[in-house]
Amino acid sequence: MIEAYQAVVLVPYGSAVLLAALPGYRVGAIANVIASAATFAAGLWLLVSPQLIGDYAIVDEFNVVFVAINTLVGFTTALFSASYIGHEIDTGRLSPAFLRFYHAMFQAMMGSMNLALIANNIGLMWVGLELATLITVVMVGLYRTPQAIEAAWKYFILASVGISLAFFGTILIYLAGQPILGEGLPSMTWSLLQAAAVRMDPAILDLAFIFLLIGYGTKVGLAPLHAWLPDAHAEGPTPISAVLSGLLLNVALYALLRFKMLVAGQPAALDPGPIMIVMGLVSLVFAAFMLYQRRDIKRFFAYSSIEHMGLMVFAFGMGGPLANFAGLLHMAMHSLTKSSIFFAVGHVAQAKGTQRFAEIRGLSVTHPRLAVAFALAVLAIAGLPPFGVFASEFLILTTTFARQPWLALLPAFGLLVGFGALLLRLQDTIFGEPVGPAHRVDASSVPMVLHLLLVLTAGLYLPPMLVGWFRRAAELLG
Amino acid sequence: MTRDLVVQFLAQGAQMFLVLLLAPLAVGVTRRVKARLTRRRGAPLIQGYLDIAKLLRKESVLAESASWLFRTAPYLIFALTRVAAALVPSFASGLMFNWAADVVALVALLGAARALLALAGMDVGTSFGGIGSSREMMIATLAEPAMMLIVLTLAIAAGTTRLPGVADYFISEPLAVRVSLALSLGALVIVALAENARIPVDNPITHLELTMVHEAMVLEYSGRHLALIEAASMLKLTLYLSLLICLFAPFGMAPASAGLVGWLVGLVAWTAKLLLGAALLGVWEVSIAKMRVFRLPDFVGVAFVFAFIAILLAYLSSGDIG
Amino acid sequence: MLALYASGAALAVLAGAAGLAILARGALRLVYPLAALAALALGAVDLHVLLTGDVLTGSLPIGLPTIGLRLRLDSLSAFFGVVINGGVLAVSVYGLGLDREKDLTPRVEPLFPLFAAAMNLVLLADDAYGFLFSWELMSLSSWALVVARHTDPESRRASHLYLVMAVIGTTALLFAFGGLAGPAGGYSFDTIRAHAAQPAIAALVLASALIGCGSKGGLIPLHAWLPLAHPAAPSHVSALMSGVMTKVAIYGFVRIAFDLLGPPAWWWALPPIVLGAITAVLGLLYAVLDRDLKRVLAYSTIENVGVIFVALGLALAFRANGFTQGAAVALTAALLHVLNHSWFKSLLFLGAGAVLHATGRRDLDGLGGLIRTMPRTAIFFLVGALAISALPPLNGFVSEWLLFQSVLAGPMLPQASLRFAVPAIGAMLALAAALAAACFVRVYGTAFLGRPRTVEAARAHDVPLAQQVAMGALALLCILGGLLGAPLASVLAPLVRTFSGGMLPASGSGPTPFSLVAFDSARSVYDAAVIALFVTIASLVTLVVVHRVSERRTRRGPAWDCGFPDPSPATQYTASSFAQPLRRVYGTVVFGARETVTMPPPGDRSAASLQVTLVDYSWRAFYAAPGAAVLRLAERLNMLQFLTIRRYLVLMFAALVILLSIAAVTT
Amino acid sequence: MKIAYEISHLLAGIMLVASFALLYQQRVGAVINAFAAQSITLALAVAWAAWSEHRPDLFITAAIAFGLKGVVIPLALRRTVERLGIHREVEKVVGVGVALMVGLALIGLSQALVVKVTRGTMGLGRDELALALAIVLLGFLMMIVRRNAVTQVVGFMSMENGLILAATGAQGMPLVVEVSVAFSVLISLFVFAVFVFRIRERFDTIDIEALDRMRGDRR
Repeated sequence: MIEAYQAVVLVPYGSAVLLAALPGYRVGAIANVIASAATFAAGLWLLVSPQLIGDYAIVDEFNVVFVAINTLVGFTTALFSASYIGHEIDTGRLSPAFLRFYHAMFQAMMGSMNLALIANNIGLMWVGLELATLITVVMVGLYRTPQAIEAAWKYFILASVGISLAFFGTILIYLAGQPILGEGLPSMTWSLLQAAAVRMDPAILDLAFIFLLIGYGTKVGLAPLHAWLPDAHAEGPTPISAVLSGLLLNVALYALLRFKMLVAGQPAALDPGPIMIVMGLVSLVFAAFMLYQRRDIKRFFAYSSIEHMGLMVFAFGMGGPLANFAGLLHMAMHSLTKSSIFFAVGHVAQAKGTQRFAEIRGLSVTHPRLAVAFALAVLAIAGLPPFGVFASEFLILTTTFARQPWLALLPAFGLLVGFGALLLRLQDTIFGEPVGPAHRVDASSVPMVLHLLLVLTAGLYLPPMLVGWFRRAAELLG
Repeated sequence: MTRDLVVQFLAQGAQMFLVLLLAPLAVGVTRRVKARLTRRRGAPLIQGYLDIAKLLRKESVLAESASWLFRTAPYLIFALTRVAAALVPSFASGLMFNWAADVVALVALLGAARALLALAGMDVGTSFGGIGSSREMMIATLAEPAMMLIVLTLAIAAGTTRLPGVADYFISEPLAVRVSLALSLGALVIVALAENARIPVDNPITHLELTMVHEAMVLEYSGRHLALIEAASMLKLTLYLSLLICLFAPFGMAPASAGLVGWLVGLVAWTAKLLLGAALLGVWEVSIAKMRVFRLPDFVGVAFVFAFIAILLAYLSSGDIG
Repeated sequence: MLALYASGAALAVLAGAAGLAILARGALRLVYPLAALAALALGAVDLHVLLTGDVLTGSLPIGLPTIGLRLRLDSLSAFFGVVINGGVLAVSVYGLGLDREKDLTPRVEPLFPLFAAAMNLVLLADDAYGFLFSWELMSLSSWALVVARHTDPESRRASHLYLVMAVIGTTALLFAFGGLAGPAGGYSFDTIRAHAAQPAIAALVLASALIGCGSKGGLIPLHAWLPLAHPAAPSHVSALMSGVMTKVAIYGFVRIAFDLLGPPAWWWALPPIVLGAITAVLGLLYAVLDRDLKRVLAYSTIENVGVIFVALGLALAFRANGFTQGAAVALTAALLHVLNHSWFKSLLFLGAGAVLHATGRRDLDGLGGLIRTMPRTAIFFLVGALAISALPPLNGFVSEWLLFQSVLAGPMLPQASLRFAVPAIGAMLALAAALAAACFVRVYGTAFLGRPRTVEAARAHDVPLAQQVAMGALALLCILGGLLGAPLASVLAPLVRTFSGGMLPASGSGPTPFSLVAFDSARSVYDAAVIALFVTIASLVTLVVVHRVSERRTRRGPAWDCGFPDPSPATQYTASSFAQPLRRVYGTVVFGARETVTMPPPGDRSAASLQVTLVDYSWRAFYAAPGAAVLRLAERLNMLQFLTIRRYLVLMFAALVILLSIAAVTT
Repeated sequence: MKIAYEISHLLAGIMLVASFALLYQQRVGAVINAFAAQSITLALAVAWAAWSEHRPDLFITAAIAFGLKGVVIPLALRRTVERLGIHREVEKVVGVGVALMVGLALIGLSQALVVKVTRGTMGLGRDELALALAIVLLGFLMMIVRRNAVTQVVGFMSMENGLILAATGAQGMPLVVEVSVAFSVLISLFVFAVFVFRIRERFDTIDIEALDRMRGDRR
């Protein structure tokens, strides 16, 4: 009998193989949706199924939520891409063969991410994450335009270096654990390592954490390791941008947090908090300023993703139940909101036939409904009520101010600078006299609306179950 | 009890009537003094009465562009000034109406009259009306802060802003001659000159267009309306004179519960002081020239400085600071 | 409890109206009737609470986990609720008169009830999250209203600045509540009340609160958005923003400084007093020099907010020194001014809206003579103008009088800094009052009096009945509020006692029930009713007498104008020329005003020209400079987008090596 | 056991020297040779570890290291170089001297870091860890001080040699073989990419400076 945690990995991998075999992109698209739905079901099943700490897999409050979000966004993205990608065929940007490849890769990527999430083995986690990364590299290059190839190439090189560094960190963790837990599997099993952290050698842990921070931080998109992120978002297919921002960054951060917990378990070791605070703030402020000069709408929102990852890393660096809770909440809210933004951007790009801000004007005149949805999504990511991001930013800023008033000024400054840019772009795109063509949009708006509804609900009411998970996860994070 | 009330009421009525009655005389005195000092015979003392009577006899000519506001304003202005005048203790303090408002309200009432006059000046839509109104309002912005500081000094000294209270305080200790009070007296005099459009702020007898302030506002008025405006400005002058008197030379003023005799004494004293003040005004006006409009800030600024110093001194004399 | 349900229902109605209007264009016309009904209900509940003084509390399982959404309607929120819903009611009635085809747009109507609901929610909220949630919702909905005329780049600029400033303010409030709640995160207000903050934290909280509420209320230098945003919105919305939303800002400050922050220290008083006084004077100087009718009104809003902050500051000072009666006088002054300003500012903005609707113009120099073309509006506007100029016996003067009384009591304060601040403050307030009179004489004189300067002004017509009713009601309130100042004050007495510890002498202590008494009747009394009575009697008597004794005949003729009248309306004094003396006296100091006259040489027939240049220093310092700095920095950093892969690797390598060296040196 | 340790230690040392050679070499050909030498040394080290610690699976890793990185890839790179006709010197960002100085500093850094590790707390000798760390850092340095794609690929591969060394050194670490396989796949991708881009002529040179012309958002 297959278990839920196995299902979330095996279903996508299986369907990846299947999709690779399926001819005809329409069928493939539908199959992709079905497979993602199945994975989503498995994710929900995982939510209700009991916790487990096995040799290879772990299921605790910390990662069930991630798996749930992962599978959910995977599902909605599949929905979106099913209605969206056909357009790419029509415009001749993709050939059916590539689309087949795309669908297979999509499932493989989902599987790898889930693998990284539920892995109790730091090696396995590494493998899953890097697999997902490499697949997205290929996806980014899908359009095979010079820009796409270059973005993929940049992504590929930076990511590979990150991979290597992360692996070195993993080796070091093993080295730290091996004398206590003995040779072999145990000293790579996360749960055991966590328990033994106190007796580990602080110096090695320091070394390990630094390599892991740089390695996985590259995938989180922390400045100055972020360079691949904007181009990858801008040049890849829109559904992939949604998945990158909504999921891959989260999974990388998840890995980072696991190791933070580990290092924090050894008081003698370097305190990861301040390092994460600094890197988070750097990313946050830097990305906020970078928003002003953007001309490409997808690259714009890619930078906003960097900004928000920075905020999360800052929050987790602050630590403590409240900040961790807020960080987790922000993580969930951001992946939902940002993916919905990329869906909306996909619509906009179809409506105006361009990704350049300069050619997008007066949407509220030509496409009122789309304009409203887009505006709501952007305002949501900007941290305005009644959306969930407001709740998380409220918690982060208030608790920071309560603990270190002057430190709180920096994230606030970054967010405000970013907000100025967001609002400027929002107004320019949806207001004013419309320019350029106004095509009909045939992509489905269900995923976008669904995400917005979820974020809205979270802003008004957080279900106790969710709160419970987050709270205990926050305790685990210390 | 009721008899008391009746007496009080009569006293109040008498006061209002007397102020109205004496106002033109005061103006006449000022003009006469000025005439004599400039080697002219000058108009008779009762000229003020004659002017008003003449104006009342004439028909009033309204500009086509004049609205209802233009016609109603004179009555309101006159009424407001008159009520304000009734608030100032003249020959007796603590008359039945004096309590109804304090200095702040008094200033505000005059301000209301001024605003109405300025509006009336703009109503017809001529350039001169505009000049007058804008300058009048500008001068007010200079005068009111100084006035506020004077009131503050009084409040510090006498512990009240009700005129009867202040008057009683100064009656009760007549020797309360303090530097701060002298200074605020100077300030109040300057403010009074500004408020009543006297030299050097404004020249009441000029009709040289560009130097007019008050006259420019009322340029379009004629007949009964003009009569009311003139009467109002005379009242205002009297009001300020008796304000100065009641604040800085209250001796002889009858206290709240004085009998008929006391009132008569007070009346005589007040009339004398009033006319003396008017005469002094005349002397002042011949001894100084009218200023250019944009030198006024300096002139009224002096009042402001006086009043401010007065307050600081009041703090000192009232003892501890901080 | 029932009342709470009632208000909940009313809020639901508002939300429903919004929803309807979003869904169906036909439903747009339902918005204003529903909004009016809801406002009526809410106002009734608030009034009930204010009069009975009982406190309604409730909580909903939404909002932050474990805290939930706490609701509380005490006398303070009830009072502000009365203010707000009064405004909303008037504006909704005004909205009934809007032209269904032309004026009702899906960009305005759906957001109007949302805006109203958000403002009410701010008052109801009893926990930090709920408060800030609805606060920000208020900003958001009003932002959408400001940008309703989105094709106009100016209004886009205004709305951008507005929302950015609003979010800055909200961030400041986030800090304030963060400091109040403490690291434990006790976000509900009763938890906050339970423990007072340490002085250091209190200082930070107060500063943040001042920034947060000041930026919403338009405290200089946080004001710049207000004169841009308020006029940009449709006029009835401007009325709501200026007359009502600024009061929500005041509410926030009162709630934090008088309620949540615990017993005050005397120095808390200084920032609000000083900033408020500066704001009062500068706001009006801006106003008297501006030529746009609605912008003038917006600037005068800034002034009034400044005045209110001065009063609040004085109340804090008195209360901190245990001089509760002074605190009571100052607080009453503040609250009454909140009420009065909401009335006459709404009235004036509605009047401006009527003018705009009738003539299509907002520039004062393009109007004139409206007193004949739209007589009713002219009367209402006149009442508003006189009231806002703080002239007796209208309502503006009541609060002004009380404020002056509290200033006059200032010398009793022990702290030297406060005692020496007091005279300066008093002088500045007096200056502000005089400037207000000048400003509104100017506005009324150029817009309504004189002769029409343009065809539009000449062709103007009065507005529909509903709008006249709205304005008339407000004008009536301005008059009644002036006459019944004392009874109003005694209604507020319990509320004032709760938050200042003292109260005014009971309304019986004065000579008549209408006489307003500060401290005691021997010190200072103001009896509006009696004065008004005497003025009326006096003017009637004068009328009768004069008509009896004088020549009755009245002839219409051309204006005299010293003998050479000019029929052209261009010869009238314009708003700019009216402002000239004030510009010469004050503008040269405050705005570095310079006039350059270019006079053609004799014989040259070309026109002479007068150039006036003003410099807005606060804009330069607080807006232009930082904005430019951000953009410049953004440009500098932008090169990081265009590095080569190798350089990115260098960055990565540098990060790695730096961290490693940190690890190497730390033991 | 002593001797086993000495030998593995010696081999690791040789690898480090090879890294320095990589940094030092001027010509592409020589760089490739140096890399081949390093890879073969790695193969020996791994094989020795497999033999001395009786972990036969490691022989696979050794074989891969020898076959792929010792022979195939160097040859492939040679052919590429000949094709592209870049026999000229590789233009560097900094001079050899500076590069060597930085390299020494990096070794010092890795020493300083490892010294803090209390002796005997791990399966791997401290100095061996230090060597691996140094090799990794030197590889990274190699990637950023050279402008030419081939040399950058080489830098990456020597970095990865360091990783494999550490991994095999860590006694009983699972998945080493799999990972080494994964890495070789990754590397082949690298080389392949260079090839592909060359063949497709999407980029007129493989000089990375020119490779990213558009660099995002310039449009």
